[in-house]
Amino acid sequence: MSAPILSVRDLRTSFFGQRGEVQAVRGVSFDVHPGEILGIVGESGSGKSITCMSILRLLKASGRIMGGEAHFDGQDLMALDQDDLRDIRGNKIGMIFQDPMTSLNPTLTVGEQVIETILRHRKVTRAQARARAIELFELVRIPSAAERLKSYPHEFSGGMRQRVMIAIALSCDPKLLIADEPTTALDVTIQRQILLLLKDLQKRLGMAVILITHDLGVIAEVTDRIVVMYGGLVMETGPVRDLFATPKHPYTRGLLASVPDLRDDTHRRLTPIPGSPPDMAHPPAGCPFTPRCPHAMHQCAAALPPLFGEGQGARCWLHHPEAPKVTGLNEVAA
Amino acid sequence: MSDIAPAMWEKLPAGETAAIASAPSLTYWQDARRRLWANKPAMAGITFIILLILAALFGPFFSPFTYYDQNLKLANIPPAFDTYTVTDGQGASTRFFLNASNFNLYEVDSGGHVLGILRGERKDMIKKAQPFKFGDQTVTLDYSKLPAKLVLPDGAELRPSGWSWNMTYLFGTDQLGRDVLVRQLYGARISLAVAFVATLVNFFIGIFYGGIAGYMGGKTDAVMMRFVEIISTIPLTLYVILLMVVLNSGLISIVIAIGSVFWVDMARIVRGQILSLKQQDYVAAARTMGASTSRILTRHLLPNAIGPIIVTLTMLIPSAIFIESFMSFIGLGVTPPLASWGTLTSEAVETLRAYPHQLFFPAAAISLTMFAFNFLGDGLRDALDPRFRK
Amino acid sequence: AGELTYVVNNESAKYDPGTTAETFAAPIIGNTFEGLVRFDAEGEIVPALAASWDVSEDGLNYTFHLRDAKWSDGKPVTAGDFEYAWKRVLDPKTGAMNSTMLFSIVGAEEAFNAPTEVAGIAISATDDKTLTFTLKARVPYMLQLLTYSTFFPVREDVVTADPEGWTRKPDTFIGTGPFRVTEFNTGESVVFEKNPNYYDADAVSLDKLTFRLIPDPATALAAMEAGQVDGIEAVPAPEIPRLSVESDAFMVVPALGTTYAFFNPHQAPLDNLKVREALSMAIDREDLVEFVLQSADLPATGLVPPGMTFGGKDFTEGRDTFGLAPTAEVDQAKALLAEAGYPNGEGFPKTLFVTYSSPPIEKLLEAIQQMWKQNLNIDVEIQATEWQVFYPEVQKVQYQIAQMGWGADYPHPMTFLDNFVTGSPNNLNNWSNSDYDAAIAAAKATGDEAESVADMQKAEAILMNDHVILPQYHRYNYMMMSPKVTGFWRSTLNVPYFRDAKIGE
Amino acid sequence: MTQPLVSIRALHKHFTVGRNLFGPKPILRAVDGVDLDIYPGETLGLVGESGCGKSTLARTLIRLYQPTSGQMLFDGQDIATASERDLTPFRRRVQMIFQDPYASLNGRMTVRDLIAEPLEIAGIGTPESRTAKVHDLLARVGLHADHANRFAHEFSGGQRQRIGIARAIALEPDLVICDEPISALDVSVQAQVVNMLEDLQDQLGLTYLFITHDLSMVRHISDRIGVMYLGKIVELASNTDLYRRPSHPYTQALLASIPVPDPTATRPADPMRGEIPSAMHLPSGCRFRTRCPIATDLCASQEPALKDLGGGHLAACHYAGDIAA
Amino acid sequence: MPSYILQRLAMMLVTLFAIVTLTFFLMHAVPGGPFVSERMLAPEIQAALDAKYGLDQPIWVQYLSYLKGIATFDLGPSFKYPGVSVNTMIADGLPVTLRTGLLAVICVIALGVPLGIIAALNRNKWPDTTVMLIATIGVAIPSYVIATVLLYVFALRLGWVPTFGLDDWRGYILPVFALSGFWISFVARLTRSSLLETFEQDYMTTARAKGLRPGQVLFKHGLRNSLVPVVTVLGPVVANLITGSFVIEQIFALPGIGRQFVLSITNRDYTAIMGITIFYAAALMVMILIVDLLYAVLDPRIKLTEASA
Ligand SMILES: Nc1ncnc2c1ncn2[C@@H]1O[C@H](COP(=O)(O)OP(=O)(O)OP(=O)(O)O)[C@@H](O)[C@H]1O
Ligand SMILES: Nc1ncnc2c1ncn2[C@@H]1O[C@H](COP(=O)(O)OP(=O)(O)OP(=O)(O)O)[C@@H](O)[C@H]1O
Ligand SMILES: [Mg+2]
Ligand SMILES: [Mg+2]
Repeated sequence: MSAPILSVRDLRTSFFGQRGEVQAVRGVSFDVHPGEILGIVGESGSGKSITCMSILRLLKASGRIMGGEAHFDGQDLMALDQDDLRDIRGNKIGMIFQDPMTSLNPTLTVGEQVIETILRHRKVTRAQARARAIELFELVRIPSAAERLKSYPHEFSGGMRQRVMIAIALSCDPKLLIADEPTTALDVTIQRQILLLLKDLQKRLGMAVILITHDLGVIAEVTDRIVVMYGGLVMETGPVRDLFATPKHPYTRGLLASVPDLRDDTHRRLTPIPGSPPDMAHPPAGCPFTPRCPHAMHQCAAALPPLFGEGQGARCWLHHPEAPKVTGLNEVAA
Repeated sequence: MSDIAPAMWEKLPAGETAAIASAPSLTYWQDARRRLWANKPAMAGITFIILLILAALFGPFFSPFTYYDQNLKLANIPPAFDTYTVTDGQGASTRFFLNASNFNLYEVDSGGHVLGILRGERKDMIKKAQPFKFGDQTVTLDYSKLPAKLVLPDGAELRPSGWSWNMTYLFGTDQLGRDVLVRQLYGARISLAVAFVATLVNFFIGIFYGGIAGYMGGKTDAVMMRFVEIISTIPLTLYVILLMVVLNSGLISIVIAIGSVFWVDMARIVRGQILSLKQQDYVAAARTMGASTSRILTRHLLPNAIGPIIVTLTMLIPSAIFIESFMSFIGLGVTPPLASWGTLTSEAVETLRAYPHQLFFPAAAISLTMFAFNFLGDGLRDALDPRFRK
Repeated sequence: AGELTYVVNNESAKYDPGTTAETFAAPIIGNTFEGLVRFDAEGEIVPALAASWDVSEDGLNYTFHLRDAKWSDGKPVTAGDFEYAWKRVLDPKTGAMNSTMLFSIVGAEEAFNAPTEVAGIAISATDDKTLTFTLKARVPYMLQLLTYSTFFPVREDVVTADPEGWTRKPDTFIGTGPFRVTEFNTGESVVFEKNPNYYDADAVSLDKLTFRLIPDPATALAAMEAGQVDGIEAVPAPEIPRLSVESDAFMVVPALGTTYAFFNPHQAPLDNLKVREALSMAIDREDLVEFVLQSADLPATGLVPPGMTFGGKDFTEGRDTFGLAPTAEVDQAKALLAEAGYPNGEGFPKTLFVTYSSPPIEKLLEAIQQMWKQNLNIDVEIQATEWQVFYPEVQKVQYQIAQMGWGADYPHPMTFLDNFVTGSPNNLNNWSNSDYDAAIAAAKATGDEAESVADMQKAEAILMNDHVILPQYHRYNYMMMSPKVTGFWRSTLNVPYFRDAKIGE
Repeated sequence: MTQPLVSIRALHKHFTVGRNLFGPKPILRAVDGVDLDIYPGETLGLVGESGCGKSTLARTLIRLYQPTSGQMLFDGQDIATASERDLTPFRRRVQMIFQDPYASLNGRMTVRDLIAEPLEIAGIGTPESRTAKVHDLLARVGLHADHANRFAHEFSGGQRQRIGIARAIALEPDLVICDEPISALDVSVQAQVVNMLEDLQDQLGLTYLFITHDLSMVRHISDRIGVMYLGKIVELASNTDLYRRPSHPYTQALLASIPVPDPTATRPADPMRGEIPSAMHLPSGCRFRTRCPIATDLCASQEPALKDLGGGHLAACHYAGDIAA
Repeated sequence: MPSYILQRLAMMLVTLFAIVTLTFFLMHAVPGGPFVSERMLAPEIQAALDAKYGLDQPIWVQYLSYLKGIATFDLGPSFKYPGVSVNTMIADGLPVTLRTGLLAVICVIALGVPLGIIAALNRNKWPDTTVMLIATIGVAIPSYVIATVLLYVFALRLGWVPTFGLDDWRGYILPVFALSGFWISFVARLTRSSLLETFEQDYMTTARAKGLRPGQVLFKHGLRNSLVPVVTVLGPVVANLITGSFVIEQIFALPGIGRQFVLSITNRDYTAIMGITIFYAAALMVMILIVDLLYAVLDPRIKLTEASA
């Protein structure tokens, strides 16, 4: 396997407010290889977005990166000076934010917001940038592209804004695209087209993608490997097929079980994971999933488990050699 | 191989992990108050303002002087001075200082208390000199060349023996020999009252007027804003003169005058803010909940416009203080011998060169108060905006 | 030769010598116009456009013989110009503010009130060089009066061409004085040059004279001290002690003016003579001057200021002090107040002292207020309002005490004393005393100067002994003029004369 | 059949867009003739292309937008033209969950205030009882009572959405308009929320208008589903009908595009081609024809009306009956 | 938009009419008159003057004839300055006032906004503290004190600038500074507070994520969204500055209309009061219209028709 284009090691991010420290990300490590689509799934509030923002050092004033490294293309983004970092942002690394409503500047036309990115990183004329913007709008399937360049964000539907965000992120053919729920507001036909577009870019340009989504269908369809996060930690990681076939972490298992089955007409009640996620202002000492875990052991509450296993790793005490066996998790069903 | 006790692999009983104790729920205002209390500069500001109010209310009781008691002979005395000592043949020594702007000598004791003016002999108008007798000693004040100097009979210049704060009049005296400190404390009453009224008016008229105009938009806004234009163009002086004729002088009239015109800037700013804020989705959300206009204004729009509101509010306070002094000039404000910070300042501008202390103290008082208000305002703004964190 | 810049603090709205009554116009009119006679530096009447004059025995008929003088545009000055100018003032349509000054001429008042009577005005130019007029009654100060701008000639052709606007344009502002205007820069400056057609042009040295308007005396002083101007009209009061010792440009010019307040003798408690006297006695005028004004002004115990001499003797020399003194007479004042029914100020009704908005005056009143409080234990409230509000109220005589003052129109005691004659428009406290009226009438009627002076002094005594005014101080003007300038003088009527000014090294 | 709770007829909402100093501004037909009935107690799913006017329809229905034309009845009351004052009872009975959780939460209010606001407006309870209710609601949407003191910006996207949901159900309204309420949530929370919504519906007889892109979820939760395309409803059917017998080519395309949470599944290549028309320049005839695999000349000339295919299954396609799978 | 502007202009006329009417009657209700001077006028002279200027007519007759005048853009003759029309008065004073006023406006924008930016960028660090310190003093000390002190220090003590007048460019420095000081401070504070608010918005993060340069982030994305309150105050400020300040014109001896206006009130120069008021009102209303138009430019979500219909 080729060297990773992005290698995140032990990234930790906290927010400091009146209530003290909120540990949003508590030591996240993963690699992304060129031409690979890495999926990140996880509990909402588990730190997926903050992880991505931290990689590009885009936290708001109250947030602080407490430690860790993120090597991109041989450079540690955490140590880079602002100027160099700026040359990377939007250029080599494109980012799609989760909330398209507030992530676009309400006072600039959407076209301008795309064009300025191109002009920033490419030596092109305004007209060329505009042409590129139209091209991008068509790529993300915004109808009447040329005309709608002149629209303001509030004149767009949620999905259209999300597509504008995608267009901005793709405008400079980044080597790495960080896409934070890029298709949540899109209908499936367009979602599919966008995903195919990403796949195409990945193939053609060797673009690597970090794709955060809640849609396990999307994960299944486009990603190569996934990272499952919970409580600011990576709970499980591995190739998507393995993970879907044999989830090794109880949380992953719960997650997969929560999805309604499209083929099912019986209106069966959904099976969510009971309980609620931990409050990161008071992170538990042990595994954060303990209170909701059907297999919780005393050890789980006492200490944070390490990531067990190569290839498909899971941060769960059940994978400790001495742990009792649980069918389907650390013991393959007969 | 492992140091994990086997017992640790026991299953954890359900519900074992106790729910973390939850803090009591705070409303926005409770939360804001808590944050304000925690803001040190804001608290310093509040403390200053409270101390100032207390000083204005009770300070004068502790002073031997009143705001009107004049001692013409001790007019224009500075808050600090160089002292000279002359010892006569009997060994009695006199300490005094020279007021370089009016060429008077004043006797002081060793503690820096002013004892009185020293009466010299006849002035020699040609030589511009005046002899002063201290027992058998004579010192001549020579002001033929400035700065004036004191000359001993042998022609040597008398040098200051030290300097001292003015312990009788800590802030010096004004042009009529009144204690600047006490006058300033009285002035604080009026100026703070004016500032208070201006703030109130801005708060209750300016903010709501602008808020309603901005939120309602359309015809309401058009009519309301035209009314603001009318108010801000009608010559204030004429209006004040008329008020003065109708109401006569006094604090009430100032309150009415300021109250009726002093909110238009605020109204405009608030309206501008509201115009852009009302497009936000949370306003739409509130509307779908059936929130009344007043609720949308007070709970949603105005708190989000707090930044400019507070800046404007703190900026308008000194304006109000000085408008009061302008009104006093026309005849609507305080009546002499009472003074406000505004009138103290404008009076003192005239004597800026000769007696800068008379300007310094009221100007410093206003500035310090403004700092206090600004700290408080900034603190309030931060408290009301949860996104700002240290 | 040379140029000179003189700072004025106020700008006049009207420069028409016939119609204006503004003191601020005086510097401009005084240097561009001359009348029949003028003052010299010593304050003596000297011939101006008139070479000589005759007055009839009874003092009623005046005949002036004009010299060969020219207007600034070169046309000769004729007696007809005077006749036109004076009759213009007597036409109500002209809007002259000082028409009453001419009412002592036979037929003048009648003509003003009924324009058909114009023919009855006893002013005539018997020929180009002779002007005669007849008075209704003797006016002992007639010659002094003639120095006032209302009596200056104006040019019929320019005035009729543009009755309002002729004073606004340099080329129509045609005068008879030593200078003529080259620029009117409203709000900024008036620029003059030497008038080559002036009858005494040789005496005039300055080529260019600029009156620069600097409304703020502090700025003016700064400009003076920075050497940007040559003279300033006034200095800020707090600077007087410093300048008086430090600056050789500083000048103290006596001004024929008295600052006083009216007691309203028709309103309680001031309807009581004893109260008025007590109040007047209880103030320390010396302290006021020394510590409040910090100037060289004179404490006043009478109405008429010093500076007007008759037969070598100042009008005020040896004058009674009317029970007053430069310092406060506390005990006597207290006693009087007790006699009036207010022992130790007890029961003294609420009294209001009204004044116009003027920081120095308000300060003065605050000091007086305090003296009354300290010396008599009475509370008087001060109320300062804008002049335009204050003055109409005072005219209605609806006050208890009102601050006022008077500056002479002409250097004669009558300019002060006439104000208190029954019915005079400036008799702002409606005081009326038949003895006083009689004394004034007698002073005017007699041709004998000493007798007239005695009558006037008698009148002043009547007024002062009734204590209907509270005299405060006699004014001086404090100004600066570069010591390089010689020959400059400022009259007691406040007109700066640059006719003889020269710039030395 | 019961009376519909909401009855919409020929509803139009047009916007003017862009800035044109001179000349008329272009008109965007966001909602362009929608007829829809929502029956009490049912969940009506609304799906459709993004930008097709779902949110606009929802916002018009709740009278955030003034309809351009058309009729809207809620429980017999005309709400298209009613004054804000007359809408007061309506406002209490209808709540909305906004598509954008963050923008719809006032950043100056604590979560407690946000959620208690509808209660306060309705004048329900004391501050203490409201706080208790807030805690209860927070628990229901899977948040901590501790979160009540925080502000919206301190939450992740999904957490914000839960706050919005808690707020909308606080008043136990008759109708909740859910504009993509769950798309920002992770699947387990989605399941929790959907279960909760269903429970509430059972307990309180709520009616939902459920807008979403998640076709699995909409199938799970809805009784009937409407499919919107460019401002119009193109198909409306009960959920089983729709999935079994999609009768509009757009619906078929949609169903074909659903991603399956199974990495091993294979799917046909992109089924949708053609140019996406814009709501500013509607194509002639059928709106979908530019992307429709079976479009004919008829489609270009004539706009198909919704026709009943039986059993309340409506579709707006000339060939609806023929193509139904 | 053009129709909107026309509509607003029409409304301006209505407002102007209201202002004219109110001011006219207010002015006549106030005691005093144009001929009250230092001296008492003889009653017959007062009457003659009143007749000459039509002040003996009933007030509504005067009002109507005044309206007739302004309908033809004739503001009438000054009562106090015979031979001078109010039109000339304004035309004479305006150039000076405009020159200093516009320079002051430029200063307010060119100093106030950048200072606010500097402060916001360095929140709670020394540049912020310094700027806010100065800004606080700048509003706490009135312009006449600032002007007097400046004059004393820079003109007299240091002799760097002339003490009065605008005869060379240095003459502008002090008046312009004294005129703009308060507003620079105000605008700086407002800009700072508004910017800080904007910095917290998500789209600012987006802008940074795009790799935009700090300047682009700040000016294109940050500033523009922060300008609504700044523009709101600037509108009336411009109107105020270009109509002059009595204090500054008085202290620096500038022949502008600000002083003229105050004098016309003290003098009860009726036509001049009206004329300058109308001028000021027009300036203010135009500025406010511009502000409203700018709102829509700055924030496309604000609709003009909303801004005011
Ligand atoms: N400004 C902030 N202040 C305090 N805490 C914050 C702040 N921003 C985020 N958090 C906390 O950080 C944690 C992680 O947030 P993040 O946005 O990364 O979640 P996420 O995994 O992206 O969730 P979602 O799927 O819902 O978007 C959350 O618990 C959130 O409450
Ligand atoms: N305020 C507005 N001004 C102008 N056009 C608008 C406005 N709001 C929405 N539109 C337009 O109306 C159309 C429908 O938008 P709407 O938000 O209803 O779509 P939607 O179906 O909710 O899409 P999504 O699923 O992406 O949220 C879009 O083309 C959008 O650009
Ligand atoms: Mg997220
Ligand atoms: Mg939508």
